[in-house]
Amino acid sequence: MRLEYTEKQNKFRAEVRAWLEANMPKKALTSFDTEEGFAEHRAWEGKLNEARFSAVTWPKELGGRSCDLIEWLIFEEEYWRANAPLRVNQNGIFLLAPTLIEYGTPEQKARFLPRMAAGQDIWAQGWSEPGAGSDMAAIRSKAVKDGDHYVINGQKTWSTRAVWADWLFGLFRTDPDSQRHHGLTFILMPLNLPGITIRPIKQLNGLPGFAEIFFDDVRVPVANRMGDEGAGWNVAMATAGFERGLMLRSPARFQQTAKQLVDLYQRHRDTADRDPAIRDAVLKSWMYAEAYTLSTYRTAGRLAKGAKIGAEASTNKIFWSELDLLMHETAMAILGARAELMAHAPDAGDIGQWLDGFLFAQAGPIYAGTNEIQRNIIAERMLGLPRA
Amino acid sequence: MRLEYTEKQNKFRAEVRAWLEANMPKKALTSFDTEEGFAEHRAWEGKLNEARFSAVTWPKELGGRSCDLIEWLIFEEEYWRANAPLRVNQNGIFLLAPTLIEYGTPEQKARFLPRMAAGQDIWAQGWSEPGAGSDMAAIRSKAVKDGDHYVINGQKTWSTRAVWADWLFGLFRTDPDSQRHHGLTFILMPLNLPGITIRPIKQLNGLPGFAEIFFDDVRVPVANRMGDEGAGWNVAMATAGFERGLMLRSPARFQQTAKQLVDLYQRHRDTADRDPAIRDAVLKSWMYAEAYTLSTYRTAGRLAKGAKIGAEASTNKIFWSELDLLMHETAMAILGARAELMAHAPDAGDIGQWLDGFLFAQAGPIYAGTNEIQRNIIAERMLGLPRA
Amino acid sequence: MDFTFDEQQLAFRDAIRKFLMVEAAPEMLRDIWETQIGRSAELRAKLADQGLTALSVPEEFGGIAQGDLDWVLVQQELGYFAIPDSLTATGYLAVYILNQLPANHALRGEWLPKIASGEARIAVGHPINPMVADAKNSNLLLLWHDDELHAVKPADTQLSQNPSIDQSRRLYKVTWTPSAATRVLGADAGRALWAGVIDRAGLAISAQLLGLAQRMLDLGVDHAAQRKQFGKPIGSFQAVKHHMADVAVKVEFAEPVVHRAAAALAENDAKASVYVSHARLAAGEAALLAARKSIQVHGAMGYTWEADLQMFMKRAWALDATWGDRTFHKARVEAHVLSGAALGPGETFN
Amino acid sequence: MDFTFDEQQLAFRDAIRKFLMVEAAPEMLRDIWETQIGRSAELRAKLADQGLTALSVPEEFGGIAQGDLDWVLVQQELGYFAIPDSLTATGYLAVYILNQLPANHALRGEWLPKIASGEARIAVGHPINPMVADAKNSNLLLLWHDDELHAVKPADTQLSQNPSIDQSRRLYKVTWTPSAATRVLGADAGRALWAGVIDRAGLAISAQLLGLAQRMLDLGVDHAAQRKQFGKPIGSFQAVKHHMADVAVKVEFAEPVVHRAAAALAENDAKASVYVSHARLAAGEAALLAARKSIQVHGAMGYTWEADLQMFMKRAWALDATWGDRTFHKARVEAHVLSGAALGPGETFN
Repeated sequence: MRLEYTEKQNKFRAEVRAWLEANMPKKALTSFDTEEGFAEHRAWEGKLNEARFSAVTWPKELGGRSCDLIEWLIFEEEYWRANAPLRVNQNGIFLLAPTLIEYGTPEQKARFLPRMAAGQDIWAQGWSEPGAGSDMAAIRSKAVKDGDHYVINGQKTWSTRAVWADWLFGLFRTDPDSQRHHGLTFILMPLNLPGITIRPIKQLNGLPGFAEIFFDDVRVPVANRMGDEGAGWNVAMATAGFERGLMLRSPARFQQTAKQLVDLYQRHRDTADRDPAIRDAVLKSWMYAEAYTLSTYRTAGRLAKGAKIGAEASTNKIFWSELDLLMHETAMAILGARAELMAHAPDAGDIGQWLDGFLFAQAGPIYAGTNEIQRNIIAERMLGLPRA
Repeated sequence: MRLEYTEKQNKFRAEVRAWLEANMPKKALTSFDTEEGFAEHRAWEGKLNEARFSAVTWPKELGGRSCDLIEWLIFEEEYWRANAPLRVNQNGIFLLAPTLIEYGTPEQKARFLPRMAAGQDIWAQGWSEPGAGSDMAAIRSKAVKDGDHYVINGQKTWSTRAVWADWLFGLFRTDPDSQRHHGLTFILMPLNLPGITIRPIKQLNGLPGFAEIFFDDVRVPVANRMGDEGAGWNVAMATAGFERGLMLRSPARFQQTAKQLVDLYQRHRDTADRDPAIRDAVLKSWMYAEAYTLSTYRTAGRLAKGAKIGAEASTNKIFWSELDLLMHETAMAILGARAELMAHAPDAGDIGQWLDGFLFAQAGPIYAGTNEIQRNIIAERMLGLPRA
Repeated sequence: MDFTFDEQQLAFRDAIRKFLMVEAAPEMLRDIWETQIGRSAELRAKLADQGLTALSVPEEFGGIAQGDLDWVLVQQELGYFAIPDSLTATGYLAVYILNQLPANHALRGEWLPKIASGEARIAVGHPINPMVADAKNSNLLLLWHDDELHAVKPADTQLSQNPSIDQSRRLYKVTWTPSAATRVLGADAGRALWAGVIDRAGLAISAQLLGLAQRMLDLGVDHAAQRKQFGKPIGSFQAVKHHMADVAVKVEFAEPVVHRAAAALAENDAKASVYVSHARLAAGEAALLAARKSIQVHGAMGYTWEADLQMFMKRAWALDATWGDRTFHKARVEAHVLSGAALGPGETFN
Repeated sequence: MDFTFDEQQLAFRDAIRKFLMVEAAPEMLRDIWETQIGRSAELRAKLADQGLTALSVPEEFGGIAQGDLDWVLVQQELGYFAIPDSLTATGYLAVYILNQLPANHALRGEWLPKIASGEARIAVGHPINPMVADAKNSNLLLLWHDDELHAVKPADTQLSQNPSIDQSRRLYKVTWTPSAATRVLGADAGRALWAGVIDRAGLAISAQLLGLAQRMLDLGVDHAAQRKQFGKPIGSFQAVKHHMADVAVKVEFAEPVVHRAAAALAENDAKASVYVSHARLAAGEAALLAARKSIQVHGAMGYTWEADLQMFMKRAWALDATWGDRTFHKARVEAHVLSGAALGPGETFN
């Protein structure tokens, strides 16, 4: 155990910090759940890519820096510390790319990854369906082979940022007689194909953060299949594992929120200290964010030594989502009567983005597998309790 | 709505207060989970009875004062306020008696109630069996009719204070072919009958607070049956309803604990305020104890207007058991390093009975139907959610 | 000692509930959210027909002269149906203020009849709130200034709108100049008056939070009973059942606290302020838990604008911090509990 | 940057675990609980055979000169098996104290070999604890007095036993008279020494609490998998599963905090005290939750003396408040978090 960064790691941190200081957008970007904001964020992805900062863990030859997990954590720490923009292409870079790199053909990698890294293709995911939310294996959307194409019919929903995204990756049932996890195939397609209809879904803050996607005889080349026909579930699970795992919710994000919460509390102690629960929650927030960080460094060390991510994916999901709620609920309590004001309210004072963060935190225990599902997984797979 | 006591109610309160001041044991009684303590508490029941204070809600002609629920609450408030002894016969007076008064024959009432009120007969209950805890309907102990007797074989467990009790009331299966709730009969018997073996069970604090009871061809006169043969479940449910309901956990008990917690906190603020969670828990304790009291007064008012106790039994059980835990966990946190000391430790200082109360509070969410069972009942019967 | 409402109070509550069930469907709320001013003259007229605007107006001014206990039951219904109207500020708070003025005070004769008829909207401003709700869409503003009471015409103020996440709330920063002409009460009389206003606003909000909690619980239960996953209704899963049961317990034990606060205000109990703050904390805890658990049970659906739940969650989040946030009310409870006042068995109704 | 233990540390931990699994079954713990003195010479000899008494004794005195990182893994096992022995006070704390003395100090030569061999038991007393554990059954007492360090023979003290709910703990109020003869270190050197003792005791207790939490979780899971109600194992009910899963999450995220504290002490990190207090709070939270959830899952069985669970719960409840209770450790964390020190991303290892 050696809890010091190497020279190389410190140099990398310094490089990231310097680049961000020089290149951070002068003013905060508009929300990427708006059309203009989406374009701003796409441009930012391009700028990151010019410095090879958009996908640092990818192999050099694919546009990355072949960073190991420690370097990735360092990058994330600097990125969040700088309050840099949210990653509009995170579904592509953090969810699809690792799967593409593992299962994709050389042609597919060459075709998709560079444009993804540059933000030329923004990716949305097509997992959930109206009848298949927590129960992903209940997928019914069909893909029928017709020569060198699949003909796709059905519906996906809760597809994040699909309103303005360019491409979709998802699971479709290629074997009409198959049940549950069998007979599913992992398919990639542009969202501008004939027969695709996208219906935006307004989220709590009124912005169309996700969408329903309808498929009516949509023809997709077989070449857009990833992995074997019928092997989609295993391919997807690799992605789902990553989604719930390390990549998508790096500790730095929560450390930055915890730091901002401490600052907010310090500015408002005169009122906040009238409720002792607030100070206790502020201290817990720092401790939990620190614990999540330490746990992630430990996981990174274990992975470096050849271990595999197991139930950590589920314990992480529960821990960060409940921490995120705690921090934002506490910020709302500190802001008191001003907490309800929209960020652009003229007399809002120092409320910052807490309200929007609070709304988003509500989704944490729900998406990427509800926390109830995660607890089942922990109980059954990690603790070995019997299935119901 | 009129939240003032009547003249009559105030006079009753004054009478109870005066009697307790004059008659409270000079020194705290020994725990009734010891033989000598059991005898001390039995004697105290007799003393209460001489003043007609042992069962104030019973009809006058049966040894009570025909108190209504408001007067009962007043009695309890004065009783707990005075730190009077725990009721060694509460299973008889609060659980069996209401059922006996409703279902018992005139002979049974005359035979059992006066001796119960006087503490001459202390009652234990025989509900649970090794295979029938939360699932009470899984009872297997048999009672076979043989002339004017039932011959009883089987085993009961978790029978509170059965080690030194005189009588037992419980459910036995009289129809060998019956399932679940059917074919059960409610039977009363002295614990000194031939064929009865009592094995004490040591609880967390090391004292034999409950016992296993083994029945080997125990002959009980049919006259000791309460209600019809096979009707035992309904008879018992009336008791179970009371157990989870108003009688057994009167609000005064928790108000007294909350008051003692506030006093403890005030004495130790110099250290306790180093953890803001403590002050918050102290304030919550007072608020919850107050809420439980107000809710009980409301229930009393509704019952007086002819309403029936419904799911309140389950919401009460959850609320008081979690409140009791909160208060005792908080007291332990305030006492810090001294919290682990037994009450008789020579250098224990002002730790009082908090440790024993903390241990007992652990049982709250478990006995009389676990809180998990209670939540199921609330969800299914009160909210109408579908059974699994 | 009787902790129950009388038949007539419950009958009135039931009538209001039936009325709102028909007249205040979620679709109507959405329509009003979308409007410029966020208020509906039509809805206001219907509320007036039900006698709600006249509830505590004295009979001589066309009212029905009811009190805090009647209001508390009505407020629970206003919360349950998330009624977007300045009824509480106008019919409860402004009327309370006007009722405290000398019997012959001109403002009473001028405004009480218009309030009773439903025609007048009055906004009430106190620095405990950074904004004044409905300041724009009102005929009169009753404003705090150094503990004084001032009556100000909207035309004599500058208003800047501050949008809330709850679009049914229309909040304005009010800039105005106090003068002898606007002063209604001096600081000495004003201090007591404003204390009474804060407590009644607190009671109204407690009751609305309770109604909101019940509504969010009902929405969660309905969704759980209908939505299927893994081949059965999610409401048959124990985790979902227990989420909903936890909310039911909080609601069950918050309601009597709110009702006691109403009784204390009605009887001018010296501890009324403490009981109101206790009610705020208990009802707020129930409402915040109901929001969290109900959205969890709704799943992704609960995170959408389309699901009705969002309107009730946002109302709950916003109301919980108005007319005194949790820190304000917890401090008032703490001051009592740690004051050395008699606590414990037998002290609850002293 | 490498947040993992090396092979040799893990191998030693595994060996100790295997050994304790065989030698420290619950039945043995019960036997030792019942004894007069609460300690077993036989068990102590076996612990010594494993090298545990010599773990941080310098090689010149017959030890194996390991450090805090090795101890933390051992302490988790001592917690998991609830070992009733004064090993921690003797082999970790007393050795730490003696190692701080000048190399040629007589106490070192006199006691370190006897500690390494397992023959000596040493009790350590500091006013942060009202009692001194094992004061009676020890060959030497190392005691605090006005920040000085004193070495006292048990014969020169009066001891009054104070029973704990955890019968494996033997606590004594110690009355004694400091003198020049007993003084080992003055206040200036003593102050730093005692700070190091409190942090190492805190680390040992954090690790034991973590082990206890894991043990209570395992006991709860075992019971839930076997105990049947309503015709199936209660472990198949979602409510029970989620109770256990909640504990697993707490344990998962407390362990790295404890390990970081160990590394910080090993490297004399300036923030080590803060990290130890964080570890105490995280491990304590996990242990208290594990106790509550495990007894809940055990049902009435968990409330009995017969169920093994009680020994581990009582140990957890007791340890959580020794060598600084939660208020002490939370205050130390607060002092850091609110000090204006750099927090946030990138600061964790600075």
